[in-house]
Amino acid sequence: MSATRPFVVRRKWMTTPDVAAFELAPADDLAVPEIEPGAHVEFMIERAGQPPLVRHYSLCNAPGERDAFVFGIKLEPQSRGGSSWIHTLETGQTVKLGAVRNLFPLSQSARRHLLLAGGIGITPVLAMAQALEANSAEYQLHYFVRGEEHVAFRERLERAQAQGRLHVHTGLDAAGVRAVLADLLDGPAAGEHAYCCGPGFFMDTVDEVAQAKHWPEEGLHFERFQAAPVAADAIDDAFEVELSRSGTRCRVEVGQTIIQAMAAAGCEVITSCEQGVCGTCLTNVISGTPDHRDAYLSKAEREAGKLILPCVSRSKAPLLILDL
Amino acid sequence: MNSPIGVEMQSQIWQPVLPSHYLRASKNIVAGFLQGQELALWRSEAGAVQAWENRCPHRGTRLTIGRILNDQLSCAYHGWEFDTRGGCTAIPANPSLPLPKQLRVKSFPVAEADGMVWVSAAAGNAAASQALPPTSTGALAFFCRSLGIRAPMGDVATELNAQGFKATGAQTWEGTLAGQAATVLLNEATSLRTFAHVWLSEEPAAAALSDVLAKCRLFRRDVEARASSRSS
Amino acid sequence: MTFQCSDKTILDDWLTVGPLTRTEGKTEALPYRTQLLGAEVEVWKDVGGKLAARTGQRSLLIQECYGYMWICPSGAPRKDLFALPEYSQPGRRIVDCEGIGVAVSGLRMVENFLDMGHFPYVHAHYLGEVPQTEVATYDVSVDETADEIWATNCRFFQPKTSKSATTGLDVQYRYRVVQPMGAVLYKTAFPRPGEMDAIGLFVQPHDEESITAYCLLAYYDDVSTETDLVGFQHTIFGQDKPILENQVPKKMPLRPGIEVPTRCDAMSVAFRRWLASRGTTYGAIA
Amino acid sequence: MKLYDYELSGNCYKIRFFLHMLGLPYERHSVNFFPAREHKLDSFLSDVNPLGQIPVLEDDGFQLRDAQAILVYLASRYDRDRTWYPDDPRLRGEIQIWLATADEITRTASAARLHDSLGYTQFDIKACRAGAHAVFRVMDDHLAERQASGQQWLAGSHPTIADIACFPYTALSAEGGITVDEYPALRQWLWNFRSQPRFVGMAGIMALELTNQ
Repeated sequence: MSATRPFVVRRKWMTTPDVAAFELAPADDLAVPEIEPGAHVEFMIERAGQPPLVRHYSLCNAPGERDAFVFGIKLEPQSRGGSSWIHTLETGQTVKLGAVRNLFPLSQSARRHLLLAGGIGITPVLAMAQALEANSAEYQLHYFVRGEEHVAFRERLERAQAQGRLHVHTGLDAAGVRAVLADLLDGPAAGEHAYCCGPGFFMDTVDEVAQAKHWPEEGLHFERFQAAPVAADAIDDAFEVELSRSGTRCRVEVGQTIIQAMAAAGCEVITSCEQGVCGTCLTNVISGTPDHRDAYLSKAEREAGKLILPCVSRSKAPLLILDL
Repeated sequence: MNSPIGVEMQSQIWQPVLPSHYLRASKNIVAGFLQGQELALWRSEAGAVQAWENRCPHRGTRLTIGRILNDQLSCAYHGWEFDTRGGCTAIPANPSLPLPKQLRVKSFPVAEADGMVWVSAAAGNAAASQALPPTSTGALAFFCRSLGIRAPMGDVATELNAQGFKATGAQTWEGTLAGQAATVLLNEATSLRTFAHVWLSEEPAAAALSDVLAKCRLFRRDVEARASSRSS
Repeated sequence: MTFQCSDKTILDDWLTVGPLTRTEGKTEALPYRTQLLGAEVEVWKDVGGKLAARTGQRSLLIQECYGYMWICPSGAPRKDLFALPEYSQPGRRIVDCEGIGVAVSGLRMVENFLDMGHFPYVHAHYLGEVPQTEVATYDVSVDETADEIWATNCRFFQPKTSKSATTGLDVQYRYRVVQPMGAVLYKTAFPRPGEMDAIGLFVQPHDEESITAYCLLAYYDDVSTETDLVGFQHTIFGQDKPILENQVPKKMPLRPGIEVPTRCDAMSVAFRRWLASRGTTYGAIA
Repeated sequence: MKLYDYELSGNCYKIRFFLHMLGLPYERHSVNFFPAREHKLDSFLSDVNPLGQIPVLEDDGFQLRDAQAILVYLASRYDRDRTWYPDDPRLRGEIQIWLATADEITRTASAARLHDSLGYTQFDIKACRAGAHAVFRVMDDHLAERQASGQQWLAGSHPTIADIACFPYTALSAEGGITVDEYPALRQWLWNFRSQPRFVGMAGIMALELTNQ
């Protein structure tokens, strides 16, 4: 867990009906680091009796804005314990922030920039626009929203609008979005780079259209919000399985399932869905702690550790003895 | 409803389920009926016919209400796709998960002969599936129609014999209908319903065709009368 | 006429026989007649306006709740009727879409109601659309005390959220099984993001293979007309009907292996395991 | 153009389908058919249709009830290519047979569906089902003859309003407990109807294409 630093909510306002904007100032009143456009910061969401949940939110800071971090967070009514908690944050409350990282930087070699934002995807793209505007670089910002009232941080887009570089597309359906993108991505100029951030299907559409229009691979950059959270224990490691009835023992390599390892050792187990859902391969655990990857066992059964679905689940201990 | 009655009469392993031209390559799915077993039949782009149990292994949905998408059968409920071998090739709701390799639609031995699609009721029964599909016996040049008859196959056979038809092969009778040389192939759909697939030895003139079809309707009426008088 | 059912978990439950509106103008002499668990049931309001019901000569335990009528066939209910606080929450609009008959087991009807994987196919352009077919992983939990099952953190992309809408939305869902023949669905309230609309599915089992599925809305929507709200639900039910009536066999197999689930069926797997563990047999193949 | 319509009505779907095939824009006025039975209210009986039935079409002041009548009107007025209701007298005669048969299908198969799905217990379900099987057998016999002569449609050499009139309640017959298993030619016709380019279905009748609107 990287070092965390306490911040205080200095200001909170609704920049659109379902996007809350925050200014978070460091509790120790020291300046925040210079923000590279496209960067995000880790939010530590405290949960009673459980490890904190880590969520990444893009920073909307303009160049030189170092007294506070600025965020825009869309309210997901029932998100995975992330944004709904954040919307209960009030001014004056403290929250712990972690490392600042940038997986979505502006290309240094680019001579022209095409910024594509879908809905809440505006946050990192906004930081880029403000930086490019400050350096009077050559760029265009195309912002796709459901309706006028959904344009976020209007006050930070005023200069881009004045220069005629802001193009807001409201209320287009999937086909309408595709048509606009087909026009924008048609024939990239030399040294032109495109940056895209938004919901999954929006980014997939940009990807499809860009490929169809032969946009160079290295000139197309995405900020995928659903960055797969790196759960420490998701890295598999090999282990041994012993079948108590036959006494045979076999090694389950990384990327191999218990069923496959056993089949290789000549022991067939009846499976059906092979996705850890149907329960056909349900097996008793004699000893060892199973690493459950199924969607079948109840919480109690999981915690008891006496049952396992060998088609997907693994072992936390080097040896797992099964009633087979 | 879906369990085959069992194959008592060895000679009826193969039955004519529907005319070959009913199945258009990679286009439609047609229901077939064989001794109580409901079938879903379709033809691949390459022309091969599949005869499957009419039930998706996921949630039991009839495959006949699905559609053919890029030469695979796509189930109407969740869009699971099955290739010509009956293997599951797509689960749209979980595209990134490995597909269950052993998941198979139950398929029946199928062959095409005499312009008909023949299916063996003995799925998986090794002995039966060895039985060679029937070779052409009667002259089957012109398909007239499939006649749905609300009577057991036995009653239809009895009526065919009564009207001078002769049994000349597995499920096959030959005789004349309204003066035209005809071959009738019987398909025991269920214990109470039979399909009679009527062929003529040559293409008839329009008037002759209409007479033959009228005769078929009368034949159906006579069989159904015989069946209902016996049962009531 | 006795109930053709030996499944105690069903006999001791509260089963609906439809909305109260079905007894308007009905009397003991001219009652509302309907079928429940294979028996003819008669329901009426007595002079005092109190609900009464009987099958043959035997009077039945009946109560009125959420604008619906609920009968406990055995007369010895295992627990109170499930709670539906949304029904009386201020600001919510209650719309009864009444019931549509479906020739299938009530258990399959409830399982269909809990499933998102079919949206892009059965409800194409209404609740989902190809190619956005992936069902994101969600959480399933059993509430032991209330004996209910929950699916939470569910979401699915819906191309059209209302007649006038032009862009799609990632709709949030929560599913709650309240009894073998009943469930409640919560989904994003389009006119008021951040709030969740509630849809109740109450199933009346006429017999093991035919039911009437009633649908009750508790919406934060005072924009749409009642005709449009009811019309939309009837469209959804109308689209599900041929699918449900083409499921073979009509009763739902509970043993693993007969029907093979995939990961997004986690809620349906939990539902089937829950039914098997409670000993449910009515409308099921053990 | 305004259509008094209800999503689950097969008769209304005939008109929605034909307006779509003709590419005619129209206002879809939804009627709360069930449970409110808006089509039986006095205002509806006096202003829209004295028989209390839908669909009803209003075309700049001209009001017309009865699905088959509306099909004839729309084809005669708006089908410039004259394919859906050709002028040829013999063909018109043949089409009229099936427009009448469509009413018979409504009286039997659709009634069975209303009984089973919307609780219209006043219908004699046994008689409805027997009647539907009688009609379907007539259609299967007719289509068998047509198909033997290389034709796919009820009349003529391409789809007409005869096919539109008979299609919906035949396709929905299973919802009234009536299967068409024993009518092979009829089943081919049902699939052919759904295979028309630009086909759109309704709740309970699926389009074969996944993408079209």
